Amino acid sequence: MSVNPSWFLILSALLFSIGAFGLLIRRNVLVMFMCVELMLNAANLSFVTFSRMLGDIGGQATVFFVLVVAAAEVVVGLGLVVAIFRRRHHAVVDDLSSMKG
Amino acid sequence: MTNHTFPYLDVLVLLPLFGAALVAIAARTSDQIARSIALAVSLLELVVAVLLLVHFKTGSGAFQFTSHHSYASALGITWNLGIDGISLFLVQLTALLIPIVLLGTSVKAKGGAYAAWMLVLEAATIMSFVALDLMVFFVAFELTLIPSYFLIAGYGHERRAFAAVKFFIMTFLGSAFLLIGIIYLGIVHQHQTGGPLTFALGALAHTHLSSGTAIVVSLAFLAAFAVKAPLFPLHTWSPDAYREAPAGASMVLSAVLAKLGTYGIIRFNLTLFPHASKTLAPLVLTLAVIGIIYGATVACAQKDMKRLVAYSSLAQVGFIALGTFAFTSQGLTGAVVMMLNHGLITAAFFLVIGWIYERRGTWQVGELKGLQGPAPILAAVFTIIMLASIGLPGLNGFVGEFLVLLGTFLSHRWWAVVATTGVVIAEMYLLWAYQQAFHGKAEGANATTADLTVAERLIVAPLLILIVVLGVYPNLVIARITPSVARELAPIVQTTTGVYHRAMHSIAISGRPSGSDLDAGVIGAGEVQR
Amino acid sequence: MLHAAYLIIAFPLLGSLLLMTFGRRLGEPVAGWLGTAAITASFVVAVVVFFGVLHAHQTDCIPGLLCQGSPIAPGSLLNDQFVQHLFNWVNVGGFHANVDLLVDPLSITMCLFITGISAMIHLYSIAYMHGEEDFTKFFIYLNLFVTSMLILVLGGNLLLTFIGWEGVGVCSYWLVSYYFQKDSAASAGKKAFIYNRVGDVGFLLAIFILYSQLHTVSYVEIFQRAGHLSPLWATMAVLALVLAASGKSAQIPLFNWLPDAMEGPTPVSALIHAATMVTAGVYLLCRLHGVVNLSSTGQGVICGVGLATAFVAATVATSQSDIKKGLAFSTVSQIGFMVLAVGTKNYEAAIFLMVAHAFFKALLFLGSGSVIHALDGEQEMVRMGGLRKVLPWTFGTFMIGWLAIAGVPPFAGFFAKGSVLDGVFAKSPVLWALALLTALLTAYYMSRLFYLTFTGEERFTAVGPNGEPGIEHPHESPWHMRFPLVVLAILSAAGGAIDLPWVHTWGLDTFLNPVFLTTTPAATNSGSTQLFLAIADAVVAVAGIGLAWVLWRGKAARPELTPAFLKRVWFWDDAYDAVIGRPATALSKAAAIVDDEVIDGAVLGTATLVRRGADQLRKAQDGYVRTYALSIAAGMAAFLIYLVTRVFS
Amino acid sequence: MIAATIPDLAVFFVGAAIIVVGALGVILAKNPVHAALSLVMTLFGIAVLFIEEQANFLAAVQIIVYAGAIVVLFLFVIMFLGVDKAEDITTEPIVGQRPIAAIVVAALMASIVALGQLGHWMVGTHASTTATTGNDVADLGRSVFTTYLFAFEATAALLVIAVVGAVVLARRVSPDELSTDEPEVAQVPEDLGATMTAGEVEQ
Repeated sequence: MSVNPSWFLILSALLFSIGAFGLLIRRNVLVMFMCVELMLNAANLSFVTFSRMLGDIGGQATVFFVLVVAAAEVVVGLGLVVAIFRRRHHAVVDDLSSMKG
Repeated sequence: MTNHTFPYLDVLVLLPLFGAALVAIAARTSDQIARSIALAVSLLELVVAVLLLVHFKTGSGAFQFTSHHSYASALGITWNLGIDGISLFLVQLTALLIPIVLLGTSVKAKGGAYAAWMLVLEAATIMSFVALDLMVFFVAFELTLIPSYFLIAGYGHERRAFAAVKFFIMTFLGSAFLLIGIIYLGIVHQHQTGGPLTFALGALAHTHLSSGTAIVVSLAFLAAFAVKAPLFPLHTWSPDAYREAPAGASMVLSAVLAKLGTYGIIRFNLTLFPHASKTLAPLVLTLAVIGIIYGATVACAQKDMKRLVAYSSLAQVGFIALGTFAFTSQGLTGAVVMMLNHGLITAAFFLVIGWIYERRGTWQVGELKGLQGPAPILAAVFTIIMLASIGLPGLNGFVGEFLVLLGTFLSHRWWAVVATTGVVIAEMYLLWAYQQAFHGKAEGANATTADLTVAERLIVAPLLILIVVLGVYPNLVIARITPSVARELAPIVQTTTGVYHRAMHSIAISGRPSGSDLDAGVIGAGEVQR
Repeated sequence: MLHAAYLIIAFPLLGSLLLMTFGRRLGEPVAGWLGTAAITASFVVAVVVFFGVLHAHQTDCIPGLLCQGSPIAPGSLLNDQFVQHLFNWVNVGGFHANVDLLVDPLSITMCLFITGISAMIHLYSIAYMHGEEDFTKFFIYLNLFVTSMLILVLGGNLLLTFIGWEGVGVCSYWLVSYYFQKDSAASAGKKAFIYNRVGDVGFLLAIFILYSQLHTVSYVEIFQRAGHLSPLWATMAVLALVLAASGKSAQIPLFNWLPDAMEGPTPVSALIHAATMVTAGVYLLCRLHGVVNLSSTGQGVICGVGLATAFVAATVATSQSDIKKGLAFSTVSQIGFMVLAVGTKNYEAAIFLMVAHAFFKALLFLGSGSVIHALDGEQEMVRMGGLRKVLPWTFGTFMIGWLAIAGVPPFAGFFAKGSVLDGVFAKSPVLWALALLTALLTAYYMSRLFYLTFTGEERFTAVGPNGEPGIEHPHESPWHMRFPLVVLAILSAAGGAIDLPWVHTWGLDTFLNPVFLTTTPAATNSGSTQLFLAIADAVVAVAGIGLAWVLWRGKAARPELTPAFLKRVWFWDDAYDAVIGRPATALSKAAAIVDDEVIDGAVLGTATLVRRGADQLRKAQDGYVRTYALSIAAGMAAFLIYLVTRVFS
Repeated sequence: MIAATIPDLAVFFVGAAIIVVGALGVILAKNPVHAALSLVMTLFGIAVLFIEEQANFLAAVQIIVYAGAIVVLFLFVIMFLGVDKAEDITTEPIVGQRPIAAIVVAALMASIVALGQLGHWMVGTHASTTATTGNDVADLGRSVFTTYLFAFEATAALLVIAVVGAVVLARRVSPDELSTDEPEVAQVPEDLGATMTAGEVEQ
């Protein structure tokens, strides 16, 4: 009846890695946010899988909260992007290095 | 155990804190009002402290006026206060000094905040002296740093920022070891008893540590206290801090705050690690003797009065450490007496030096000359303080110094002999400085130096009176100290054989027995049996 | 009568307190009279107590006082000793030091001459200090000094004596640097204090040694338990005491502060630096005779110190040109004799010489003060001479003092010095010969001083060698100055009567015997030996006077007889400066540099290291968010790889 | 465990393919708009897999919230700001970023898979109160409003804060604020550090 959970987990790991790699190589802030979303979704996938494996709804509840947090994160993140863009007229992270030590 | 209805210790700790809040609020409208409020609060505090002294039971070595409330029981921290002969006079000294500081010293701007910080410092200091829970002590011990930092950095002289940071970092570094030590001890104790986590002094005193571990942990404690005291060679923050701090802060810093170090050694190192303290005694005694000779020698080369007093403090603290680690009742009593006396003397020193600075704008001994001519009262006051510091019998400095040396001679003869020579060097730099500044013919600005005003004479008078009274009739203090000292020494001397037989002899004569006082003295320790 | 003992101390203390409080309002001369009255009252009480001691029977138990047979201290007191307990002082563990006064023949003898001479000198000072700015302060110090001195001698334990010991030291410091605007006075005061302080180390060590061995610091108990001292500890204790005594009593190796102390006003020199304070060391040794008796090594050292000091100081005194310095070295030399007497266990003689010396040396100093006063502060003998006619009273009294110190019979010095020399002869004829040589020198230098001052030409009228203007009409001093001179002259002349060698039923010797409990060494000499010794003393005295007459009659200066070696005190100060002073200064400067560079350098170096490290680490914070993200990822990867290795190992 | 049926496997692999392709699209698309659209694809694939795992409610929420709200928000911002220019992803200004990233990510991936597949994980008994009953909506609702009530309340607060934050961040900036383009350098008292290092000693 069910697909082997390990496959889901491997898929989740793959998705997480792709997201992480994207985050590391892309310079457009918006795309980087999307990569973060990918990683969050990879985690969600794992949670749901574990929830099914253990027969515990807690995993799904966690995904629910992750969704909320992701929404909040995107709202604030995009707000930041807008604010930065207003001042600099671009959204390339490598130019934002004024916090250099 | 004494249970008074009036919670003296809680009031002593909390009153200045509330006062500080009040002062801080008042400071928004007027510095003048703020300082008046601060003065009123500090005087009220002094009254409470004196009442405490009156109600203190002489002849009992146990902790009195204990106050016990649970605070963060899950973390093992309890609001556990108590006072005994060892801390009694340090509390009194603190309560006495703050009004004198507020009256006798002034700052150019932001006087309200200055007064508020002073009150915070007072609260933190008193809290440290009466805390019987190691965590509460640690919090208070650290809390003293904040007002001290702001007092030095905000109101000090040219290199205040440097001095404040140096002071903060050095003492903070020491405290880090202390925190680790306290937590380790608490956890080990919990493991051994299987009971709840506790940081109560009385309970932790029964922790069994292997001798190696005990030495390491007691060194961690010692690190914090040695920096604070300051003991050679961890002293270098003190000349800078004392010099750059405003007069009032120098007074409190040297007279009371530094005593936290020596007090901590007596209260915690000796109680918690009697064996390890004994093992470490030769090391500490040697450092103390080096400190005495070295401090005095370096002081001889100082041209700046405040730095001179700082180095002289180093020597004096050496005496205190010497008496502490002599493990004789005379030595330890002497050390406790000396903490009080040195507090009075250095506070008076910095007060008077501050006044000289107000008049002449310098502390450089070389720039002052012949002040005794235009300002004879100032000279007389300085002379009395100087003689007390030298250890002239009949003034307070002598009693402590003598008892320390005598006590040390009984158990560690050669250290005492070397330390005794420090007495001579101590005299040289003070007399030299006095001759430079006060003798000779006053010329120029020196000739017009104003003498002490009536107000100033009244401000310094309490210190001078105590200097004389405690010199002539030290029993006032000693009678209240000795029982606690006997209690503190009992576990050390009991485990001692051989060369310490003389110390035992003196304990036996004193008739103050046994470690059971400690159990009785600390609430919450009762159920833990040795 | 004995109950009044505390009043001996109380009066001068009260006097000084009153003067401190009201002195400025009283002003001159009332403040001086108040001070004098306080001391006189003290003297009267001392006399009363003296008669009390004299008449108290050894079995008497006076209520309120500890005495022999009293239940509190059974059998601990010797005959004629009484202890007045005032209040508890320092009680810690087994250590008890209370404020107890020990009244016995020794302490009351001291009290008598201290208060008596002090009263005279106070009176003298009223005139001498006339017109000084700090007139009141002078009397405050002087009264405080007498208080301390009396605490020193009446103290019933070592610690209380130490209070007095230090008290006199600090009063001496204040009084020597009384003219604080003069740098030399300020330095001299400091020097005196520091030398004394070195001696105090000895005192403290003596206290420690005696307490650690005998568990007491009370004299009465020390006498009682002295037998428990091992010879080694007894010697250590005596050596420590010798150090203490050499500081306070200006003996080798700590003697050279005393000449400098002459910077103080002359009454101070007379009181503190001749009659009373400087004899405190001798008193201390006598007080602890029970300990001194136990160590023959210690006695040897005491003899050596005393004789060496007496001789060195006497040679130096022959070459001084300052009248007060000459007298100062003479004092050092005479105290050397006293110490020598202690070393021969001849304590009564030491006390006898101390009393007699107090009389004639106070007289000599006051006389010199009168001279200086008349010459507007001139102290150089080069500018004196011929004062015989100008200052007849001073001349007459000074002459008695001179003859007394020179040892001419029947003046006090002859008997006092004679009893010391008797004891020395009994111990060792060689020492005696050296002591006799010193006595010859004494007679010689005192005569030189006398001739230079009072005989010959009136050199003071001429312009001085450094261009000082001549002094036209020196005048004799007022009566308050002359009266003490006369009284002291009488005492110097007749003082020998208190202890005549052929009287054995009464006198100082008999009076003090209950304290010292020793047979006088002099008594061991046969009658004919004694006669021989007495004749030798007298011959030496006359010879010295004659020698000086031959060499110095009518002369103002003879450089060949006053070599630099002697003028500069055998280069003693220079040696100290080279061996101790300069290295110590260098050491302290070096220590200050070590503190700044090495110890503080280590602290700041640590700070620098941290900062340098932080500077390197700072580069990791390049500001690129992707670098940070990569670091996070790498950290996570590392953590996971660690987990993998854990799981698969 | 019952062996998977062919439809299950088909759904999984199709979903997996959609996810991976979408994800690759996100990171490889030069144009942000394309990336966003690829993200929708991935999210859709995940929703499919959620259904496969009987998380029906979450699948619905996934489509509504993620694809419906979040991605739209992304697209809105892209359009609003006009940053839909193609980014040059062939160059990399930070030296070594890409190779290191590749290695690190590969290591991450490998270790996750290794841990997941090869480790013998101990699975303890789970809390029975949140056991699944088969009706995932009811189960989820019950647990969110009972066991996770505080967390749920906290998310409410979080969202409010996020909204306020977004409003503050995105409000119109005044010209003088804009002029201070370069942030001020924090005024660290210079002598604090400098004097501590200098090691000089005042005499």
